[in-house]
Amino acid sequence: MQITFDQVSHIYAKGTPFERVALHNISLTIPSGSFVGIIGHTGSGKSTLIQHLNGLLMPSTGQITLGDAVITPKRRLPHAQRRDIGLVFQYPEHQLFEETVAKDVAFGPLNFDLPTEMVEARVKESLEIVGLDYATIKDRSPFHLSGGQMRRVALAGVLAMQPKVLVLDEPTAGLDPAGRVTILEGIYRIHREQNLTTLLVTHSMEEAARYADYLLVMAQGQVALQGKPEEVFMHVNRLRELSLDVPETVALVSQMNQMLPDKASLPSSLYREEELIAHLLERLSVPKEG
Amino acid sequence: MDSTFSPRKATKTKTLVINALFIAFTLAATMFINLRLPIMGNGGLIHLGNVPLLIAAFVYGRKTGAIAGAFGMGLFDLISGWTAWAPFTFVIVGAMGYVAGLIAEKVPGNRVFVYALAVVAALVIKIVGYYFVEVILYGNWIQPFGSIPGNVLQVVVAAVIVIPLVGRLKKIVGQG
Amino acid sequence: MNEDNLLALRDVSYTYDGEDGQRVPVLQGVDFTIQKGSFVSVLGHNGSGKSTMAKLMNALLLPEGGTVLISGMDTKDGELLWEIRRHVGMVFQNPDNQIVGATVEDDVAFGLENMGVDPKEMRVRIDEALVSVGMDSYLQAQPHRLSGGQKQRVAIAGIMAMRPSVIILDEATAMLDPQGRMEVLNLARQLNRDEGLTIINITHFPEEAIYSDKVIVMNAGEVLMEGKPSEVFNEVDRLKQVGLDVPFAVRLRHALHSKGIDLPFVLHQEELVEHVCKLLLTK
Amino acid sequence: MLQNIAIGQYVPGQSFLHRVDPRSKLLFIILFATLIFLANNTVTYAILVGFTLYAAFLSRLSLSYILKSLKPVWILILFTVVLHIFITKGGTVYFQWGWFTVEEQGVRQAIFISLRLGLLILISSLLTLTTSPIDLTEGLERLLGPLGKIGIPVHDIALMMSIALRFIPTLMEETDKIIKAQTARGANFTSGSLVRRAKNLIPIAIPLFVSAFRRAEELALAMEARGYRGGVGRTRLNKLTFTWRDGVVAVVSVILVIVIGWWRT
Ligand SMILES: Nc1ncnc2c1ncn2[C@@H]1O[C@H](COP(=O)(O)OP(=O)(O)OP(=O)(O)O)[C@@H](O)[C@H]1O
Ligand SMILES: Nc1ncnc2c1ncn2[C@@H]1O[C@H](COP(=O)(O)OP(=O)(O)OP(=O)(O)O)[C@@H](O)[C@H]1O
Ligand SMILES: [Mg+2]
Ligand SMILES: [Mg+2]
Repeated sequence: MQITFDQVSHIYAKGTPFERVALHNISLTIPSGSFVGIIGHTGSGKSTLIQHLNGLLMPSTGQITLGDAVITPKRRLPHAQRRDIGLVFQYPEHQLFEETVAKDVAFGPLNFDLPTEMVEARVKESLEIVGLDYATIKDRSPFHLSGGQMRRVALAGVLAMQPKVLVLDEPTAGLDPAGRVTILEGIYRIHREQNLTTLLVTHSMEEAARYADYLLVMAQGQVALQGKPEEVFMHVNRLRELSLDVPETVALVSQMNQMLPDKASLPSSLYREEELIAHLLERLSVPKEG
Repeated sequence: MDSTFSPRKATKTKTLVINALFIAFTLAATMFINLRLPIMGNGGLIHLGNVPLLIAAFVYGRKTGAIAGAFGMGLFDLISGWTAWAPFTFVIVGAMGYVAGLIAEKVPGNRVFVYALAVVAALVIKIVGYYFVEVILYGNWIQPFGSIPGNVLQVVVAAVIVIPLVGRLKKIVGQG
Repeated sequence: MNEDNLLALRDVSYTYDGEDGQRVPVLQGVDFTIQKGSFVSVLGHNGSGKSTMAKLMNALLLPEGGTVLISGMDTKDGELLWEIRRHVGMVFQNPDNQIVGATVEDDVAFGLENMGVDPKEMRVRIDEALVSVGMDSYLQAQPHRLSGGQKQRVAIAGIMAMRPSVIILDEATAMLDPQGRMEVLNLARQLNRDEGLTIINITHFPEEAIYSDKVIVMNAGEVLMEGKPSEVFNEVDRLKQVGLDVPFAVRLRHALHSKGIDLPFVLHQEELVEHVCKLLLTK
Repeated sequence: MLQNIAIGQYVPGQSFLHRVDPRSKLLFIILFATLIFLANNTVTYAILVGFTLYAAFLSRLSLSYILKSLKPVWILILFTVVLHIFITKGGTVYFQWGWFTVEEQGVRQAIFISLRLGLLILISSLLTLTTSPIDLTEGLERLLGPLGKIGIPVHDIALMMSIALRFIPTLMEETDKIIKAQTARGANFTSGSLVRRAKNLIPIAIPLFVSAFRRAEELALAMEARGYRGGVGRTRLNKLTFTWRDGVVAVVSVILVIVIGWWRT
């Protein structure tokens, strides 16, 4: 589903002494099927931006187009269409409430009046997508799972609505490295298999570099930079100004290029770790024929 | 990562913190979750402060119930310009929490029935208590009747919300 | 006992009571010492027992088997409980769930009030502690108006005011953004360097462990590895097996090295840059 | 983020009233409330009204802002007026229409009782407008301090109140987050019958409660890690100090008592 923001602003507590402009004239287009990384400093407006996607927040001015639905300050997203936008908040395990895992995952689909048999199938499917075994976990209380399992159940609860757009706000916070990889790989797999449009809010440049094919860099309620990762990462200084890092790979390449003569320099598009390693290996290996 | 959610034995400190959080809940629900009704009686104010109060009393017992009521709503009066009402609220709502908790703890039988009974007892305390306070404040015996419908509605709405929840909450904290 | 050993765990084990009354062992045979003035990092997967270990170190939990000694004091000795807790400060993961006071100064005062410090002395110590964490201009601020990193610094100030000898950071940076994480980590390193405080940093970020004197790797309730960062991170495959990661430079060097490229072990990115450039230039 | 949520009515400032010690203010309110109930004639009421207006002036807040605090009670006051005119009889009959009369005593009572209510609210609001909740509870704690001697755990109570105040914004933020998360899952909180709506609150109430429970566990741990062991042997950071302003308040109180005592009938 294609997403367009046209001159969107959002002002919190308008007309009070605490008024605060959180988004300022944002215009952007996210093509259907892309995996977008959203990065930015604390308070830059990332969460505000994504909450506009399913009508949790209404724009103060401007308009948002989601597929063929249009949201304006006066027009909400119809309830039925909210299902298309799956929003996974930070620490989503805190929203679990049902007596069993299966019931909790079914909450979303049931709210959208799906027939019961269909719901059950979806619950099963989405639990399996996040790597949990349906049979063993479905009747357990979500409150007695480990932190990592709770996170996955919560994620399954959103996936069970079968959204067309998946929005995730720091889904890996607090997980150990293996847990991060499992969750992100899982998300990436469904992104491709179900041809979702995915937005990933993250503080980790490495995660953004690894999965995203498009990056949005937010700063003070505006889009400071956007484009393909290699384009965005070229603006090392601008990113530093925003007190954001570049991925370690990018930093490494730029440090090396400072030491290397121009003809030996590395291409700056090597921001994916595997590609960087492959490139270095190729340059460093002893030629086979030799 | 938060470790597994696991019911642990309540320590004294934890009890204190739970009491504090229920004071906060009660105060916040009284202050911020308001339905304004176009009828008289406390200015037609329906707040949801009784929800955390009843939860405290039913899940954690009479002491927490009393503390949530007395300090939660007493503090609300104290800091929002109803200072003169604060001492009375302290006593009346504290007693509500205490009695509701006591009944829930001590009376055997069908839980829903017992909770309903506890709510009725709390309601009686509230009505009678505020009736006398208002007699003093308004200088007559008729006007205080005006607040009774509001008080009833407040507590009944809270009860409708709370009673179906209690069993599940108790199970979660490992006391059910 | 060796003078330099501030903290010693001797064959410690611990078991929780699980859901249905079954017993869940979470630590077994944990045995190590921590030197005074050192900076120690603890790594380990979710549920490997890191937090449990931290709680054992300041007597929030008591070991089931073995002993935990803080400057020679046994945590099982009830008499010493408060002295031990004063010595060993803990910063927890969630900045919101450890600030007690309604203002910054109230919160820093909390520990001192518990110790029964004289109110006049308190003022002095509060100011001192807030200066040492760089939060002295926030004396009257309300905690919910601070950023995550600032809240954690206030939490550290609350401990500093008690004049501890060890601070344990239990994933204190896990909920922070990169900038907040840097703030807290730099502060910990500065306190370690300038005030000689012993720091134990529990973390999921291998990068945070590069500069430590010692790294302890936990796995399923046991100490899997213990040593200098260069020793521990050299075992990339073993760490990967237990679901852990290594710093970027180590990872990259390992990938190249295992394909037959002759590179020495490095921890820091600058070293890696240097070595790889040298190789590229001699090609 | 509900960072800017205002708890209570407090408006920060530097006026005379803002800078009076909260203990003095609290004691004065008790005294003043008593005086309001002792007043029983035109002169005494006039003195109290005049005094309240002067105090309002001292707060440096605009009168219209202060009068806003009467908003929730004006219906009440109106009702009081009507009721007393209806039921209190005696004295000259001002007006008669069939069996319905308006008599002197009725008008008098109507005015006095509504003044009583209005003054109570106004003076309380002056207190809360010029004193932060933190200072108020602090003041209360100090005033109740002596009760510790008769076994009331004043320390624990004070700590509870301060933790409660500290956590209100956090809990509000949490509530907001949970509501948003469940709304995103299609939950609907705004339609249906009362019972239906009550049921719809479950997906909010349970996570909120669970998170409070988890919070309590963590906070208790953090407190114990910092050496908390109950109220015994605890000291307190001293923040409140009496100044000349409190002396002024004391003198004014004495004068008010004498004046009201003299003129009431
Ligand atoms: N409900 C609210 N009321 C008032 N201001 C708000 C509210 N929510 C957010 N803000 C403000 O709007 C700005 C943008 O906030 P937002 O939560 O979108 O940032 P963010 O980029 O998601 O930050 P983080 O990385 O910390 O999650 C911030 O300055 C914040 O203080
Ligand atoms: N209060 C408790 N009751 C029962 N089991 C518990 C309790 N606390 C922790 N556990 C269990 O003990 C084990 C170790 O937990 P611990 O919190 O020490 O791990 P950790 O290494 O700190 O994990 P994380 O990286 O997620 O913080 C886990 O399996 C956990 O489920
Ligand atoms: Mg955010
Ligand atoms: Mg832990």
